[in-house]
Amino acid sequence: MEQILSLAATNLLSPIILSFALGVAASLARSDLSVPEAAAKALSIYLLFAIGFKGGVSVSAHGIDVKLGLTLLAGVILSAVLPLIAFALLQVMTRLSRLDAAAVAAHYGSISIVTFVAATSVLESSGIASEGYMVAVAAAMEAPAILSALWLISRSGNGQRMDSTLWREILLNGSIVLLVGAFFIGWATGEEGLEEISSFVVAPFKGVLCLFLLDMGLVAGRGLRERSDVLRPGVLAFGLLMPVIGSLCGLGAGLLLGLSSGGVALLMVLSASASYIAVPAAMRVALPEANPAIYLTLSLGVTFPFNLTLGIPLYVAVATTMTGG
Amino acid sequence: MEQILSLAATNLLSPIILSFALGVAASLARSDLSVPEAAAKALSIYLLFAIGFKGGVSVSAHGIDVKLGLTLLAGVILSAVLPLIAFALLQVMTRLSRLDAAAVAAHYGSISIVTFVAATSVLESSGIASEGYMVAVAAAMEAPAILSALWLISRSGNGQRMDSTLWREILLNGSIVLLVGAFFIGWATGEEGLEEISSFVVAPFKGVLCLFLLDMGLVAGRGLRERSDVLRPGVLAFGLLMPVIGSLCGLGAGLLLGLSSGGVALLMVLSASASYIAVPAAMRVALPEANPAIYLTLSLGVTFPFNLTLGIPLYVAVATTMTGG
Amino acid sequence: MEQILSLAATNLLSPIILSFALGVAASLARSDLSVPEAAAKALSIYLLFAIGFKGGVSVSAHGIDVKLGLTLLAGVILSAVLPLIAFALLQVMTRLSRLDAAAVAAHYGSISIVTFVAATSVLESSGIASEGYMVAVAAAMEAPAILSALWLISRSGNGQRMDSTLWREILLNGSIVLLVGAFFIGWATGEEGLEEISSFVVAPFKGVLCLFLLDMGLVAGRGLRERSDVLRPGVLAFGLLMPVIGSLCGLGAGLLLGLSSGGVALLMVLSASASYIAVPAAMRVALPEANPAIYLTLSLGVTFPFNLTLGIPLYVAVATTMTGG
Amino acid sequence: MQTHQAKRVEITIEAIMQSRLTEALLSADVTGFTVLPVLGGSGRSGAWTRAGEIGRASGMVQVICIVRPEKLDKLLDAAFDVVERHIGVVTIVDCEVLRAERF
Amino acid sequence: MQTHQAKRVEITIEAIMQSRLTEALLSADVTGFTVLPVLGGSGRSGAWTRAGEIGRASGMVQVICIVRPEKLDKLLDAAFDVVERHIGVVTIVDCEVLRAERF
Amino acid sequence: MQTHQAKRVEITIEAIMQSRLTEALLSADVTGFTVLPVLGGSGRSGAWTRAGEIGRASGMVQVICIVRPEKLDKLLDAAFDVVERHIGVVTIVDCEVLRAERF
Ligand SMILES: Nc1ncnc2c1ncn2[C@@H]1O[C@H](COP(=O)(O)O)[C@@H](O)[C@H]1O
Ligand SMILES: Nc1ncnc2c1ncn2[C@@H]1O[C@H](COP(=O)(O)O)[C@@H](O)[C@H]1O
Ligand SMILES: Nc1ncnc2c1ncn2[C@@H]1O[C@H](COP(=O)(O)O)[C@@H](O)[C@H]1O
Ligand code: NA
Ligand code: NA
Ligand code: NA
Repeated sequence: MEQILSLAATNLLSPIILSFALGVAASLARSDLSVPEAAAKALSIYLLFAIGFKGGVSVSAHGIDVKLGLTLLAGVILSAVLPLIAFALLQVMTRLSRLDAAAVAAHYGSISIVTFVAATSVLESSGIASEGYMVAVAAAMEAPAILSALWLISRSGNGQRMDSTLWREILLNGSIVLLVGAFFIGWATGEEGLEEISSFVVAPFKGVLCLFLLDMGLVAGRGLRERSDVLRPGVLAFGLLMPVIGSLCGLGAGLLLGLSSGGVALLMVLSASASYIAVPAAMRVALPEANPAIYLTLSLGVTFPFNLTLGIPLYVAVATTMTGG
Repeated sequence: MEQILSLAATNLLSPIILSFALGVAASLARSDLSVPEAAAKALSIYLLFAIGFKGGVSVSAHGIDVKLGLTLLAGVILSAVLPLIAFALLQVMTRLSRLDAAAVAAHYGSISIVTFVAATSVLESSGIASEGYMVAVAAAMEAPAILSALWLISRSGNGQRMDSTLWREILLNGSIVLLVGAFFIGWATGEEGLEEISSFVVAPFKGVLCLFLLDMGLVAGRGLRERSDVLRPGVLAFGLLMPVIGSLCGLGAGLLLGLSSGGVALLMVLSASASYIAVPAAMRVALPEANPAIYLTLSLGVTFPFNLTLGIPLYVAVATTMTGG
Repeated sequence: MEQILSLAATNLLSPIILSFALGVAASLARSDLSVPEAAAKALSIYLLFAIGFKGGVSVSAHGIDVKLGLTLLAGVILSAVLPLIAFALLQVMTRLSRLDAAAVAAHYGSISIVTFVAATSVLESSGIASEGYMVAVAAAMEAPAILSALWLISRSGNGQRMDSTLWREILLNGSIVLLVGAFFIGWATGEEGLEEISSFVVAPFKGVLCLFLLDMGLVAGRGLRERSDVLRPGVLAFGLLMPVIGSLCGLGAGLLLGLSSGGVALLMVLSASASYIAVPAAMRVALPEANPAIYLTLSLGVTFPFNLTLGIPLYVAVATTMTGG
Repeated sequence: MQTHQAKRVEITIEAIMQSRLTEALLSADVTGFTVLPVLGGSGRSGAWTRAGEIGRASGMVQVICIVRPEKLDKLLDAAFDVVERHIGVVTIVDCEVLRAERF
Repeated sequence: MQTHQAKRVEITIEAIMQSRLTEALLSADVTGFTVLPVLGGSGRSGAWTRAGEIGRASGMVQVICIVRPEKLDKLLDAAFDVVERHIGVVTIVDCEVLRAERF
Repeated sequence: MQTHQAKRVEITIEAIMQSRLTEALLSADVTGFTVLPVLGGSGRSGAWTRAGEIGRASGMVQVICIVRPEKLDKLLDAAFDVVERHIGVVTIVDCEVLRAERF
């Protein structure tokens, strides 16, 4: 418990979290502070490239784990199953329509790569090692949740448009391609490659993350300011409860797989986090009648800040305790 | 005197100043070199974040000075009073209308954060210490000048629109919020936080400043090329004289407050510098009839380059001499 | 031979080349991965500034070589003569109209600065020194080729518009001004200036190059996907043969001038590379009837990747062998 | 396809005045509009381009409102109040729309 | 100067639907169009701005097609199929064009 | 509110030709215009998008001029000279303007 609290305190006072808080505060105060769209996208390209590359280098250093395949499979299953749990929970806790509930559920099966990045940086500061291939697992967990949600909807007789174009858009969306591509580049070039570009991908990483989270805070705060009316008590409670449930599923899977304590923590983080880029885009195409205000506010305005501030230290503490790490 | 000259020479031959000169030259030669708007804004976000953060870290290291409050107050007073001096001077030296004169005056009471940043980098190279909270003083000096200028206009019976929205826009403009926010983040996380992100906020700082000043040079040069007809002799002379007068006011205040030599120099720089972002925006809303060509060309095309090249070394030399530093 | 192969292998497995390959692959797979226009332009500003600056610093360290003037002259002549060779070759190898052939020829006389940058980074990794003023030679080789191509067209009686505005646009285009300007800044500030900003212009350089080449790969791949129908066998063969011929001309000139092995390699690279920014823009104005799909696909989709992957190691190996380096 | 008569109003105005304009529109019951970025322009107060600016003071935007004809006058009154003292241009074009129930 | 009658159709639609719209246009033999960026807007589904978005889900674009009058109906049918279930606005304006052979 | 008849001319043209076009406009006494960015498009010379470009050769912009009806012919002549050999589209729409003294 003490460990959790101290980790949480350190986490809360890191420049990374405070930058996010600054963004939220600026938005709520209606400041015109904003990060240009192109700059925000450039920062995310940097983060995806760096995290993928470093994951690949780490795999090249430690060799492929026999667990790689199993962990990928576990990720896919988690991503597919979590929406079912989320959907059931939403039916019980909220009065959302089946359509809105299915759309929200898709977000919670999928993942938030920034939450993952923030977690890796906490692990690093605490000196806790993790499997390099977890970035590949993150990529694998993006899409299956969408399929589950659409299946939920089709069962209830609602039509939806799931064409091959959309499949390509989801599976080859820029974030996945960049993350996986950088992972393979890191794997292929190894420590030598890392040496060449480490003053780009390693040294300034945390600082870039600060600015990116500043922007995330601005967007999340703006969403809360403008759309917080969708956050009825039941919906809000779901946004705080679901990540905890997700993390427990991730914990179970991680322990079964025998991952390192860092690996378990990251699988918990992935399961606990909710998408706010890939899945909303897919939902706009496939379920345009679902209300974006609900899923965006929940995912970006509630679950993301919860994971960033309290969730990550909690998951890390639980993972290290349970793995005896 | 020798010291001034040598400092000026070093300053003039630094990559930072030469980058600005390159920008001016490229614009005057009508090259199509340009920095994309989003990139320029991203650079300024970086600079504000870094300078605010480092200021906060320095305060956390040296503890709060009893002088913090007094210096903030002095800054506010300087910002409010300098427009009155500027306005009187403009009435004497130029034939600008009262409206244009008041608009120009507002700019000279407020500050240019890039001039401030350039000055801190000169101080650093020369190994002269300064109070970390000077960035907070910079933030405090942005707005009061606008109030003074509007008061000047309302006295002469001219109507103007100063609504609460405008007040919020001025006080919570992105630059102020980011600067002050980063200052508090730096203060809260201290040396430990700095260590985490120093390879982002410290190492590449001067290089980023070069690119930013390249862009400033491009914009300033373009303004000079297109709008230099507003620079009648009297107006031009004002643009060179006013910063010197401002710096003397800053010198007086700094000595009275007993600031360090670096602190005195920075207060001189703040008083000498003129706004070209926050105040022009406020003037477009509150005094749309005032001619932007005049105040933008003066502030960005005359006073900014003067301070950057000759002003800063002069102010630093005077400050170190007068404080016996 | 062995040396070539090993250099080629190292080159092919560097993060830089793999990033380019990732971009091409993502485009061909129709992923929506893209680098925002403003970010790509910002990266190119960084690269031009850094490469120019470092070239200037190196000149300031080693003093001006008596060969500087001669090498510049050689560059201008190469740029002017290569289009004539290219044009003749196109007449023989392809069925392009005279107009299209002249437009393509202009591209091959001019240069690709990114190919040059990639080559300097290969030289650096291999510890091969080169003349710092080669960046000035690169700048000098941008424009003459355009004149030659327009002369070819005017001979065949075709009208074209070559006004003074276009001349200014070509000679003072942003890339040239920035490259040459940064070169002079580096020269003026020397090692001292480099120290000030080396953690900006040196440390992250290769990493930035990776992201830039990722974007180049995306654009090149997109061009290949959409416009590869213009790549008739003859045209394609030209795109692979011409760089080799160009490099041989560069080799001859470099040996005559007595450049260092690195300098010879860079002159080969410049002669072998084809423009895809400055020349296409000039062609759109002066020869709007020429088909951009042909020259863009050839230059960016064929010759650029060829040089990047196989050309550079080949040229470096030949240059070191021939200079006995 | 069934279409309906409407008016398309395009207002080019300084970016800094955008929020004031859209608030005025809302207060005139105009709840639908689209904002386009503007790269540059020229008028009585001279030429400008986005590349030549620092900060947000002088950039412009274009606000497009599609309204039923009977709402036009109220819209123009509201817009005029805001653009009156500022630089900017207002044009009105007759148009047809699909899905008229939206306007 | 000789001009010709044409129709100018402007479709404001979610960016994520752009490729679907342009494919529908192509399949209706509309091969010419221009896409403009949109900074923000407001409508029945609320207000949004590009600065307030993460990712590409909710940004919008404006697609402009100039067509001969006789092609209009086919174009509108094709466009309607795409915008039907989505947010978005379609306006049609009478215009004149130079170089009519291009349309 | 009092409005006046005018013509709204929209010229879509390669970015590299923009300065030549606006100079031609100025020489035809057209001193007011607004330039909008263009994200992409499609026409007889194929499709392009801003994301798929390096450099400035093939990007496009849209130049909008609002003029009094009697100035239209001179404007079109000037514009045609520039667009003639280049890709690009010119449309003309009847519109009404506020504050006619500005045009
Ligand atoms: N006749 C016009 N046609 C199109 N846009 C115009 C016109 N006049 C002015 N503008 C736009 O409105 C801005 C301000 O115009 P002005 O108030 O005349 O300086 C210009 O920068 C243009 O963007
Ligand atoms: N009356 C209107 N005039 C102009 N643009 C509109 C109008 N109504 C809606 N829009 C645009 O279409 C988007 C979606 O509208 P809606 O479907 O009503 O939420 C808005 O964000 C606006 O960009
Ligand atoms: N019918 C059209 N409607 C709207 N824009 C068009 C049309 N035709 C061409 N364009 C625009 O003009 C550009 C060049 O057209 P083109 O000269 O036909 O290749 C295209 O990329 C479009 O942006
Ligand atoms: Na999840
Ligand atoms: Na001041
Ligand atoms: Na060449």
